[in-house]
Amino acid sequence: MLNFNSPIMDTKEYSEIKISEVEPILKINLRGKSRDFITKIGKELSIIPPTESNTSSGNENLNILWLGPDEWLLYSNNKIDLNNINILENKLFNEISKAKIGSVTNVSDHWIMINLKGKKVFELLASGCPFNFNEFKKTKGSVTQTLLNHIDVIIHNKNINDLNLFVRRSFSNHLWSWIKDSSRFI
Amino acid sequence: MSKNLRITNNKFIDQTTKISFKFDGKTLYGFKGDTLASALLANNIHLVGRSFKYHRPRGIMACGSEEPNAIVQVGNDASITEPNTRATEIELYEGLEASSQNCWPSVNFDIGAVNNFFSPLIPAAFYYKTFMWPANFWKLYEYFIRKSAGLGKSPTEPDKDIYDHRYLHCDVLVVGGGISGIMAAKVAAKSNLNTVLIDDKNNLGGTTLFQKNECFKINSFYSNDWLRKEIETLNSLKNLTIKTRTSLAAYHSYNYLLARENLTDHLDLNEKRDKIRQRLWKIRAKKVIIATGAMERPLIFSNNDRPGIMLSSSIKKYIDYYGVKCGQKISLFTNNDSAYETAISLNNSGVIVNSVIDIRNKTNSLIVKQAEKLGIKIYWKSSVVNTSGYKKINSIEFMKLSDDATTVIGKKIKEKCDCLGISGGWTPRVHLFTQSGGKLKFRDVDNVFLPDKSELDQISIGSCNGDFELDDVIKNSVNLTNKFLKINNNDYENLEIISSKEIDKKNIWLLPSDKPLGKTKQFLDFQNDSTANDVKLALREGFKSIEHVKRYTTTGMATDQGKLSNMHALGIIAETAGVKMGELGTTTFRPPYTPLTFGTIVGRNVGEFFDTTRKTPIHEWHVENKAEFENVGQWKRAWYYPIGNENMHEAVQRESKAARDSAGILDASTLGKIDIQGSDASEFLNRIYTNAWSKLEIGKCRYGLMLNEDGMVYDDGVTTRLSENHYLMTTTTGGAANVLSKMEDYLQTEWPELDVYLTSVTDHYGTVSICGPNSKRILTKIIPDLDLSDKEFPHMSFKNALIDNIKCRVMRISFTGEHSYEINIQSSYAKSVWEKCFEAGKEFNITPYGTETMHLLRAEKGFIIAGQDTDGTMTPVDLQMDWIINKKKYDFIGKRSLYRSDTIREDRKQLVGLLTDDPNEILEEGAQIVSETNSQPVEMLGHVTSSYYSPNLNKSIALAVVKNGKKLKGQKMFVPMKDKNISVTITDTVFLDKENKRLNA
Amino acid sequence: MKNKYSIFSLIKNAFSYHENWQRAWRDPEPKKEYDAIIIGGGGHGLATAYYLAKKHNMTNIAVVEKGWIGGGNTGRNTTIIRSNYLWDASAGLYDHALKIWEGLSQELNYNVMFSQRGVMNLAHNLQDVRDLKRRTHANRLNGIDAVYLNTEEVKKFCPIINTSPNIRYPVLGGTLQKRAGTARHDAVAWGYARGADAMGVDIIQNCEVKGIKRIGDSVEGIETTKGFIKTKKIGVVAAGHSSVIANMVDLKLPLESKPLQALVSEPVKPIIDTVVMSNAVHAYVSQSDKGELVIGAGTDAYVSYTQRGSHNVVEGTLKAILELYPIFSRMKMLRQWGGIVDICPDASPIISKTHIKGLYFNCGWGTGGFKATPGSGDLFAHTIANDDPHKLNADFNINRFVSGDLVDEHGAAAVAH
Amino acid sequence: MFLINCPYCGERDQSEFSAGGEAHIVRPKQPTELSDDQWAEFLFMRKNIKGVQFERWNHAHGCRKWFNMVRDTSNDKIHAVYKMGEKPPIK
Repeated sequence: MLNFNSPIMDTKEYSEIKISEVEPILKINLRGKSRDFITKIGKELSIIPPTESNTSSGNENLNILWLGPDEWLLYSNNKIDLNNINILENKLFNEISKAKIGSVTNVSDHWIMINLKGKKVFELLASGCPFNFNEFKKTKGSVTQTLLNHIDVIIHNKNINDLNLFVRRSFSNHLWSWIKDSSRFI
Repeated sequence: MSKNLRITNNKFIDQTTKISFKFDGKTLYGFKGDTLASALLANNIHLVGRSFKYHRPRGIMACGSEEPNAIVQVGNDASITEPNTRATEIELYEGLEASSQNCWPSVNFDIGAVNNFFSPLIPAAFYYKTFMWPANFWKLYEYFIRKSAGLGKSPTEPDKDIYDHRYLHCDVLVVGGGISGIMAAKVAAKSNLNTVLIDDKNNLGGTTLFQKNECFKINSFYSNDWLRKEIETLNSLKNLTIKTRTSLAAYHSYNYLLARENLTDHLDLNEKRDKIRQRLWKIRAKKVIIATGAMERPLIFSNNDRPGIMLSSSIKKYIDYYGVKCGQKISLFTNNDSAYETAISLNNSGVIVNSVIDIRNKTNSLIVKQAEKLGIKIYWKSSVVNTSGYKKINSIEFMKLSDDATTVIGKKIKEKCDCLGISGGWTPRVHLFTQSGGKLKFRDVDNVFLPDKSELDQISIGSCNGDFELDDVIKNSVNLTNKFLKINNNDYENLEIISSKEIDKKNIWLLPSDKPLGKTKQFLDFQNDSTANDVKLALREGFKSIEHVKRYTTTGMATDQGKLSNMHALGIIAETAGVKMGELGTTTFRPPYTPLTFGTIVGRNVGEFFDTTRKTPIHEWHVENKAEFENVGQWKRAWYYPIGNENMHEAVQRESKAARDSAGILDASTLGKIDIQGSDASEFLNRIYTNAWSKLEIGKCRYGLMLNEDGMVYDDGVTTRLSENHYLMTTTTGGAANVLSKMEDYLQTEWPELDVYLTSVTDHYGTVSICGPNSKRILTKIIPDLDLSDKEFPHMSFKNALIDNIKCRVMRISFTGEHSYEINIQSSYAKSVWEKCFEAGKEFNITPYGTETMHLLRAEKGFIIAGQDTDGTMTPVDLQMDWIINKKKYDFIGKRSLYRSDTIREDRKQLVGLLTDDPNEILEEGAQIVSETNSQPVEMLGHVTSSYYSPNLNKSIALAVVKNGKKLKGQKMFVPMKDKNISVTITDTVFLDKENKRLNA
Repeated sequence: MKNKYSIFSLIKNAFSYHENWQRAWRDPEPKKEYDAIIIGGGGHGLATAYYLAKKHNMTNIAVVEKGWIGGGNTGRNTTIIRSNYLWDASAGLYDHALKIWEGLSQELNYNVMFSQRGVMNLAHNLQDVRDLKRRTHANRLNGIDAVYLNTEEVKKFCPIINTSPNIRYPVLGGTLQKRAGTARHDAVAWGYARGADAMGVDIIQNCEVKGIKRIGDSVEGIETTKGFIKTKKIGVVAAGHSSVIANMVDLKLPLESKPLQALVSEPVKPIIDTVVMSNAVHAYVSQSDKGELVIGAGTDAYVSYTQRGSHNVVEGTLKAILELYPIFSRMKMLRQWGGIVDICPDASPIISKTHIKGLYFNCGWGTGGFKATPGSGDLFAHTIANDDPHKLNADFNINRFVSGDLVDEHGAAAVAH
Repeated sequence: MFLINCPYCGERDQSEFSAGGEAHIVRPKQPTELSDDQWAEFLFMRKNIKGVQFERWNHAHGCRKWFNMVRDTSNDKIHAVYKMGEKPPIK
């Protein structure tokens, strides 16, 4: 068997902040411009990709984050076994990419997901992120792509003071160090 | 502490907590709440520094950020010492050590003071006029000039403190916590606006906080008492954030402001540790209210720089706020009413006020009458003409002013004093307003520049907007705020305000003297030692613009950035040149408002966080196996893996040989990988790359070269056709982000009609590359069910496969010229696959190799590295890669540029191989190439781009670009080094296995 | 004749309380016509006028300046002077300038404080090393005094640099040009102005050019805020505003004008005795005679004429400064400012005729024009006087952007374009 | 630091964006038909306007979309943003 390796595999707690890397989960990048694409995704996943910017849609298993007018990130809430990922990826690929209405790319390992929880998570973010979270934090499900400590991130507001942050794997170790360092001072 | 200099009934200083500190090595005491300046004054120390040029004794002049003289070195430790710190802003703490600067051996006896005697020889800008001969002596002159210049000393060890950044977004930012700022913040916060109020002091209230005077009352309270109650109510406002010890440093466009919060500078030495010293707030405010107040102006007269000469309002703050008497017998010199407030305060605290010397004719404002009632002596229409006392003022001389105020007349009166308060009126602090791009207007009546037009959503209120009377301040601040925020708050309507009104205003920028101008010194810029005379000299010499005068005389360029001197410089220029001040304009106020510590600007982006470090999924293995790393952009790449005491050369020779003799393994995960899907994917690649893609079979790989629109090679890599409309592109490590963004650019802006989607998958895949004659055997062990026959899986093709049930893509491609495979597997399993390959390869002595060996191996085969063998001036034709240009294609990026008159020249620099006559001589990369060695200067034909000793060929090899190189094959050339000329021969670029036999071995 | 400046004249004038110094230059109203007009009273423009008068006998000329002389990039740069450029053409140009710098104070009788304290360029990655070695070899063969230093030699020449191998981008080596250094920027403008004025050149300040009059393919004169001035030859030396002038005659130049920022610290006693430039981590620093650390930041990527730039550029620069000089963390930024630099696609200047007769452009100096001031003025004067370039500036013609024969010096500037 | 209103994502800090130079310089459809002069015009020559300029920006660290901006280069004031392919809202 091949061993699974994650760059972080850690959880840390500070006063009012808890940070942890989340179990490997499915992440698929979806692209498409047409109405067909939206309908097809809706049909396959029973979730309509949001067309309103900076928002998300989802159910108990899956979330679709708006990344751009023709780009979404699909991710699962829970660890999904590999076979299921393959099946889902193949199904979507066949229905979307092969059908020439968009593209489907597995990015499960491209992104690392870090969960940030606690009353002071937004202070933590404010120590390295120029994004204005004033409205964001009030709106469950809101999504933003921005920079945190000069690193590209996607942030999904799951719940009150409960965020999922996506960072590219090769940057994740560095960002994790930085988050830990920042949390000392919040 | 001199007991008799402290008054005891003071509310702002904790006179129960005694603090010890050192100044110039001497242990002194102050109280909690003191600044270094107030504590020194309480110890009867005025002399704290020497001036920049003449080394004249200088004392504390002010009580805030405008202080020009009292700048000290704080701390002795080489890592935390801090130069040029204003004593007026240092909050006293236990263990503080400070010392005077720019003097030797001591502030009391300073050798440099000899400059004062030479001062007639060193007028403004004298240095432009001398030190020119002997011509090569400037270095020597400069050595001494430099030694005597500079103020404090830089630390010599790295800083131990931590700095931090924080972003803040608010509806309203109020800068300045004086009376107008407090009212504005309250009005805003009560209207449900998310409001932030900042002030650079340790508490709110500004000067009103200690204004206890019969002439300034609100609702029959003293103004200080009224304001204190207002401040207390602020705590209950939930939309309001208050930040004290926070000074606004810069106001940029789009209401982006930087503020520095001081978190530990005021703490005792042992409390500072492990805390953030300063935090830079990066504020984005929807609306900004500037309430930064005004600064008192000095007066410009002969010898106005002696220790003990202070701004009148500062003397007031020292007595009313710190409970410190700046002297026992104080004289005041003024052109306006505010000195009378000082006189009354001093009088109330039992300090003798000798007299108030006022350049105005007798005036009858409320406050003047109050002073007269207290029996304070006033000399109207008089002016100080000289002062005495070397290390501290001991007397002043004053005379009557003539009716036109151009000369002094009558008898000279001498008055003994130990302190002189001067007041030249008030300058609104418009610095932030102008930093933000706002334009100023000039108000003639009291010679002030005021905020006029601004592009940004902001207003100025209070005295920084030119309101100097209490009732105006209150009324206008609230009205302006209401209007600005489009609200209607009436909390401050119907206040009953008593406020003394200044009736008479008069200003003389340069006061007349009984001596010729050149004979005395009237200082404008106290720190830089520029005088009124210097300004006049500049004007005489034709320096007319304010910026010229400023630069020629250095007025306003000291660490206080001319806070006290700029207005007078302008005034004197205007007067001398006979122009109106408003027409002259001002100099530009540049950020920061007060000097800002580098560490604060940088925050925690130091050390580990200086720049992002990117790691491959196999990184830990390289670390465990003692790899040396190379920085490639932000990536850490394994460079070579030394065994034992091997140096780099030895390791690389071993790795290179192993890779060709048996098997090598390389972490290629850093290569950029872009997933391309869409029905026009092939057409897109046709336009992006120089070669054709439509006919590439599914399952095949192809090398592509990408040009810039100027025809020069930009990036390269192998792209694989995964299915009809699906490709996987690889890019160079360094080029990945740029290539993706460039392709997105073309796709979105030039070719939106193409149905193509690009998604980066660089981090999704780890790439394990195994090469060498045994690579096939190793791969068979790992993926037994994959048919690796040349027929089924030829060079430049790809297969989907499973390793332990995990999907992967295997490409048979080669950058070394060896039979070679790249396994792309999702990153989480990459390290495990690497280990598996390593394990399987052990019997074949599989050898991990790094980037250096990779470079060597590819050079043996003549493969280029974009960025090393190309430098932005090489076309594919120059690289002798004509074969990759599909001439039949209608267009591709950069095509047209290949046909310009210079790019079609046949004798351009072209990529060639080089062999040294001595096979053991390794050329230096970057060395130049010439065809003859006798002439001077010699024409350089090109340079060595890559050079190695090849252990597989047992000789040194090199790639180079040489003018007309294509036609010079076989020709002798020279590589001229500092100490020798190396003979070389131009060859083909392929040194090893020209027939590509090894690919299929 | 003007006052000659010397220690003796200072002593003499001290007796009269410095009341008798003459004007450094006159303040004339424009004449109706000149033989040539230079648009732009910065260092390059004033030097051009000076050499036109001095070497080409053209004294009936004027320099027109929108604001005050030396108020643009001349007075806003970090005053670094060096000639260690890669390509022959650039090396020729910049070393020509450096040679004039070496005698400029004496020539102008104005101390421009040219201080040959050396300029070091650092390498932080392997490609940097290759590039710097390549440049050093080329310099040596071109007779330019650059040498390559290893890390220890870098440390020895400037001990306060952090050469630890454990920093993020360790110093792997560097180059040193000892003849390089700094000069006093204002003095260069003032010295040339005074020199030119003494030969009869009219320096007209507060005179903004509003238009260029043409008859057929030749220039006829300029419209200014002080009226029309006739001339057959116009030399434009307007730096960041070059395109503004060019647009008046519908000429498009290969330029973008971008904000370049710089800053100084508070003055301290001597702490760094040379100029150090680092391309890869992007920091360059020297110390002025006054004691301020003079630090050059980078350019923003967008066009702007505001003389302001983005804060993140300054933050990025200081970050790099602290990486290389952690001892500077407690130093304080006293002043920051911006200039507008006109950047060519190949990071090399244009000193060239145009297709309009009598119209010449000297522009595109990007982030590094100060060092070339004397050479640029000299060669531009030659080009204007002879209607033909000097061999040293022949390669810097506008036509190179058509033919493709660029002089790519991106590696030479410490600013990433 | 500008505050830029991305036509897709809304107001964001300048650091999320990258500037792409003058807008509406259309890549010639038939480059081979052009003279060297004409090609150089496309490749290098710029108006470099002081005043209201049309330019390209990319929300590089956000939605990755390119868009156009109308900005006054003399005071950095942004007058409008609009999507690629749309007509400028301001003349």
